[in-house]
Amino acid sequence: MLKQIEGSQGVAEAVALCRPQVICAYPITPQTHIVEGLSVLVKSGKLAAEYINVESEFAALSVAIGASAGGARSYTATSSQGLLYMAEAVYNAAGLELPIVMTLGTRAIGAPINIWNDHSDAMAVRGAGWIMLFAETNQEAVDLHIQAFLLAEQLKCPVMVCVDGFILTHANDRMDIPAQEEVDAFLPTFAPAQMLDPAHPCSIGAMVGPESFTEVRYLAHHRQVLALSAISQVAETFCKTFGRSSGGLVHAYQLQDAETVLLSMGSVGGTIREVVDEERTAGRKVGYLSLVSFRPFPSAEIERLLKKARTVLVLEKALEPGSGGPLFGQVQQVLAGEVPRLFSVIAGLGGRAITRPSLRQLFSRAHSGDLEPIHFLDLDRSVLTAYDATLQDAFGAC
Amino acid sequence: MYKELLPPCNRSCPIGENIQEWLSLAEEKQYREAWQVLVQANPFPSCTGRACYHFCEKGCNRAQFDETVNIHGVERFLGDLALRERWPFPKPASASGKKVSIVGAGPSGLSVAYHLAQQGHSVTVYDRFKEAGGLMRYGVPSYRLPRDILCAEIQKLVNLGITIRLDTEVTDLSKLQAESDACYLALGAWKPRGIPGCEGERVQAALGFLCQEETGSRLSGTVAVYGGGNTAFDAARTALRRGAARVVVLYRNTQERLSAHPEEVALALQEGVDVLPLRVVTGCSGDGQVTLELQSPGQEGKVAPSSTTETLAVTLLLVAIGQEVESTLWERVVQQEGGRISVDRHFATNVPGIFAGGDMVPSGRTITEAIGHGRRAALALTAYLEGKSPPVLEKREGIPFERLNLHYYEQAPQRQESRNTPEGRPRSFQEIFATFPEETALYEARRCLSCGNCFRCDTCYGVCPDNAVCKGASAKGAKNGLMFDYDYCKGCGLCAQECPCGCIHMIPEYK
Amino acid sequence: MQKDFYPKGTKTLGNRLAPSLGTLQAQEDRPNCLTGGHRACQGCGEALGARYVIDAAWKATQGRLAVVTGTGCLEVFSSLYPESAWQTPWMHSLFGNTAAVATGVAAAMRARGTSEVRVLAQGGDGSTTDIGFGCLSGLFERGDDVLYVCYDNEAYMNTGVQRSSATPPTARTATTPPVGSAPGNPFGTGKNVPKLALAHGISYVATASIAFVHDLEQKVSRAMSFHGARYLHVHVPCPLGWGTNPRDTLVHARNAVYCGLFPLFEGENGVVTHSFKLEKTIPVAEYLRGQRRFAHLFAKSGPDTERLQALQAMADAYIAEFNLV
Amino acid sequence: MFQIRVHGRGGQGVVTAADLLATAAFLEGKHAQAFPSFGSERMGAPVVAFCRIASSEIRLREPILEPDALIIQDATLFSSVAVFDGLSSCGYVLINSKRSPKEMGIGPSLEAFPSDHVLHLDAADIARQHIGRPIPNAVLLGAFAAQTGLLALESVKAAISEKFPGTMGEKNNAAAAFAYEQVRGSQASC
Repeated sequence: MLKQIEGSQGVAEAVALCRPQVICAYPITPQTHIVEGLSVLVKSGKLAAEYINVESEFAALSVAIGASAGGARSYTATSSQGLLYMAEAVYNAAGLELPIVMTLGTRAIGAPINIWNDHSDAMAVRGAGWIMLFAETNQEAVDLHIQAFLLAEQLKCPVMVCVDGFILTHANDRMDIPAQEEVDAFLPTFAPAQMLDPAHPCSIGAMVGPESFTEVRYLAHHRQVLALSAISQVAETFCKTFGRSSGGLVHAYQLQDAETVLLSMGSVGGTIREVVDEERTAGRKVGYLSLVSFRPFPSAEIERLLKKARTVLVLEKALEPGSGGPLFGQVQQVLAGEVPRLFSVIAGLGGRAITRPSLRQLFSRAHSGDLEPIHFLDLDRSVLTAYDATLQDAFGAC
Repeated sequence: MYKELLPPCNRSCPIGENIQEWLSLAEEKQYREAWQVLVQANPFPSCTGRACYHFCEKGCNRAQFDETVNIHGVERFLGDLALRERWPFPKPASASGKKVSIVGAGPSGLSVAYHLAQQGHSVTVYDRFKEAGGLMRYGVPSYRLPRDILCAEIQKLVNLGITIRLDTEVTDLSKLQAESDACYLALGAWKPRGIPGCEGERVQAALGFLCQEETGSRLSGTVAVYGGGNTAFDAARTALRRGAARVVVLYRNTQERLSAHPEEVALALQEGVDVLPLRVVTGCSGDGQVTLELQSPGQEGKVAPSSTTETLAVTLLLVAIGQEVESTLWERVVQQEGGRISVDRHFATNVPGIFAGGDMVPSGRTITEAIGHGRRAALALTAYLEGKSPPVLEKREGIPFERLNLHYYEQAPQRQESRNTPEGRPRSFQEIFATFPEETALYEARRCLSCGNCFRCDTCYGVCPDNAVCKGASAKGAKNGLMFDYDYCKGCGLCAQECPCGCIHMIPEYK
Repeated sequence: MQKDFYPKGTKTLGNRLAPSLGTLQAQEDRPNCLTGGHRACQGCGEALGARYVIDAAWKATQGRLAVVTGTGCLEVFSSLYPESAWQTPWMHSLFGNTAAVATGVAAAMRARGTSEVRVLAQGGDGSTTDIGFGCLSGLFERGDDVLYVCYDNEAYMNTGVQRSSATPPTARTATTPPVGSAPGNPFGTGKNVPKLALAHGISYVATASIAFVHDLEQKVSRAMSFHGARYLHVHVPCPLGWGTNPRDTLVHARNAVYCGLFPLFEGENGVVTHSFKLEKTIPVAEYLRGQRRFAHLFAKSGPDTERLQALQAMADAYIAEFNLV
Repeated sequence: MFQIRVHGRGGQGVVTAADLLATAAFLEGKHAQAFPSFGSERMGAPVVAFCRIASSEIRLREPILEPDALIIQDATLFSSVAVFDGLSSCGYVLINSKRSPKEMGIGPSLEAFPSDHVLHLDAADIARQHIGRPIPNAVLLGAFAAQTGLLALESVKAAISEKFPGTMGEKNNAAAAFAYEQVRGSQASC
């Protein structure tokens, strides 16, 4: 059913359609509207679930961990500092192979405190062992949540659906919300692979020593490798069931003959597509590759799609000071030696708008090869000098 | 590992009764089984339960916790129950064909007879008195040991097949020896010591006085008893019962140093017996004027005569300053001063095949010790009859109070036998104390700390952090139903530390 | 005679004369939820405490029990892959989230319609009074149907004996060495989690000791008779961390109670309802002596009377507060 | 694609206004996107919200830099906020104010606009009459529909009813309708 609603509300409705049995809630902007939406559904009796208001994000995911181990389909949502506060539990949930689904309303991490969107939070837990899927639109956010429960339960692996904070979560958009019967047909009842059942006692979360830890980690990686095909398959099934394409490993746009390709993740894709269209109209062979699946990382898919490109720009909303863009690093690993020119673009940090003019300029500079190895989109040098006058020279040098 | 240690009660018992074991059966209400364990050592539980001076209780560790277990009360309960229920002694072993003659049907002689009979030997007991029992009959007044009880316990021996020839004075030891494979002499010590210068109608040996029992003539006036031992007090209390207006015990030392059992002294005082300490009898005139030399207490319990004397008018002076063995016929058997027969630790005299015990040999001269002699002598006799060397009894390690973990025991004051007779001056020879009702016997049996012997409290099983103590089905073959699984034991020692009764021992795995 | 009076059977764990009066731990068919073969140290108080508590809870729930354990000795020694000493459904997640995980398990049981399966969470004092206290308070406040059990050995033992907020004043730990002008753990206001639990107004709070198994088992079964959040704080000496002889674990546990420093009490809905009367009291010094962590209080040069008096005052205050004698 | 920027202060319903426009467009079968200028808005702080309306899928996610219409809920913003930034010279301006832009001294920048593209009305007062509280949203939306012709009044009213079911919605709808008619009347007269 088509609806014009807030992205968060769409996610809440999608999650509710998946019939989660335990929902853990702790407020943090910009994720808050999702759990608020779910609380209304539970309190009004429209959704039969245990709704637990907890005292911290650490507890939120921990409650989900317990609930999942207790055999219940479990869901929570968080953002930013909250994700870091629960970081220990994030790793734990994956290690325990618990099929929890969590929405991440992506947001910057302080200090300085900043409540706006970027991907710093997601990047901070990229090694935790979760499947991490990025939604480009609110429709995709809705659809990815439905796919996430299926994937998590199939793979015994938690799934984080990353939805850009504010840009998607707070945007009032047109979304097609599936019917309950459709979702029920797509997503079977949760049949836990392991659970705390007195009839069949098992120990979950044992200590593992050096003699087996490598093997356990190997299996965790193996699960992610399996996820690469599972994600595609689930997206295909989804497309057949719901009649629209959503999810999968990547979205390719105008890549057939693209010489210059912009690679990115999340909601910025829409604006990029607009600019790609403009560039194409102007006769320049540009394309766009959007990663849906960040974990597992679709290396083979990226290589297949981009190996013919001459220039690849990796635009990402995160920065590891002292290193650069984490996404760029990974793309570089895949494409080094195949694509002559690879540029790292850091953009949209802390809610900085990524606009068409900026992207146009970016393409133009890329065409002329006029980009620093790590390019900060729309860097305002006046802010830097206001902070410290000596900085200008330092940057000028690089 | 679990180890059974020798509890102090057992250690102190002259008979060597396995008191802890029969108490533990009694507390389970397995009275017959308890009695069976009891009579493995002592065929006279009803008698000793009354007349023994409870050496066991002197040893009882519980005294240091609250009060001793009233062991004798439980023993008496079991003995009386056995009489009431007519439980027979265990069936003796098959006849050995050996014949043993015993001279003296007192506690020692009857005890040896019992134990020998249990071994299948044919036993004949000779006694010069008209009735069997020896000192149990002629030394212990019936208010302490009713005669029907004594008779009943002796009757059980007769039922076992022991022949008792009463009123038969053995005069020819060689003849007796010729008729038997072995002999046991247990004639006791009946020859009273006298006081020089104290003779006459009004002077009588206390033991002889006691022999008359209640059948003796009525007394009047003041009766004095000279001596501080149990016999003296028995005599004094008997005199009261026989009508004496006043009974005075004269003792050469201080009252604190009376050698009689304190309970006996206390009862005597309660009944109205007066004790005049620090007095030595130096003479007694024909009209009953007893001359007393006053003593002054000195160092280390010694007393020194003073020059002061006093006189006491009495109708009767009973002398209870000890007895000696009559040394009439035992030329070949080495005797010591006072007529006592020398024996080795197996009660063998210098003459092969002749053994002796009881008051005849150097000992503490109590019924209990005499019964104990009989038990041990029977072992030696059996060995002798079988041509073996006497058995060496294995001594178990003792268990001191400090090894007990008192945390696990509850304070529970001792209960005593209730009185049959009113307090104060006694009017009859009726037994003073009543046998425990079952409830009290059970209570006292349950007060036993079970020193050094597992009482299956399962504390070890419960406190083992490693589940290394197995119980029940997984501890098959263990006497106490508990077993250590050394594969799981880490040797922390918690079980040994916590064991209430100290029966768990830690042994190093490697030395 | 009182019926059922067994001078040597009422305090022992078992009573062969009246088996029903003995503890569950004396029964041959006790569940052994924490079974043997685990890797605890010699004389481990926590291993005992855990078996006592879980077995009793297992009995109270007739085996319909799920257990959540925080990181710590108990978890490490009982569950080294591929073995597990747990015979109940058991899980371990993290150090500080045990209460929250238990909330989740309880929620799952409700959601699945199997709420007769009760949840027990357990952790050490570090896990409970320090790092996991936020989650614990959350559990209390929400009133989820969980019995949370803290095994208090008064320091972080798993990591090598560091101070926790349950470490008593003056105690030597690896992070409170017995040197300087205030040797050992400094005196503070303390953090009495049982009282904090009581302040949350939850249905049932109790303290217990492994030295008093009847009392402990009775408290566990009482706890299981309530629903909602409940808290049980069990004192479990640690031979390694306390510097005590492994065989004396229960001796020290008893002495802690008898000296008053570890009062045993029960409370319901925010109010203390019952305290374990002490049949005897002992001076605090008697409890502390024999533990190497307090050895500096009993130096050869003379006892540290000032600190001993302060500790005695703590004990006296507990005795008065909980009306222990 | 038609882009609307709504300016106001926290608590005035700026975001709701954008949402209602999107909903109204959706109800007409159009594609729409509304979003706030994300921030931790507190009561009284300047707030911006955006709405795009198009006949096909809207992919753009940047803030509206070149609005086709401005709805200004608070006339005190002009000194602190560059309200008119990016507004095309044939754009629409709707101001909640008793006074005209000229009277407020912001006239010069608007003089080149078609006259019926710049409109001011005392929305707070109309709201007070119809709703009882000076919430200008419904009034402005009704006026906007009339001013731009982008949305039918019925769509605006349906969107309001969806958001505020019951009497509150009815009152708001009455206010919207009143404003709509007032603006249509004034347009007809000029």
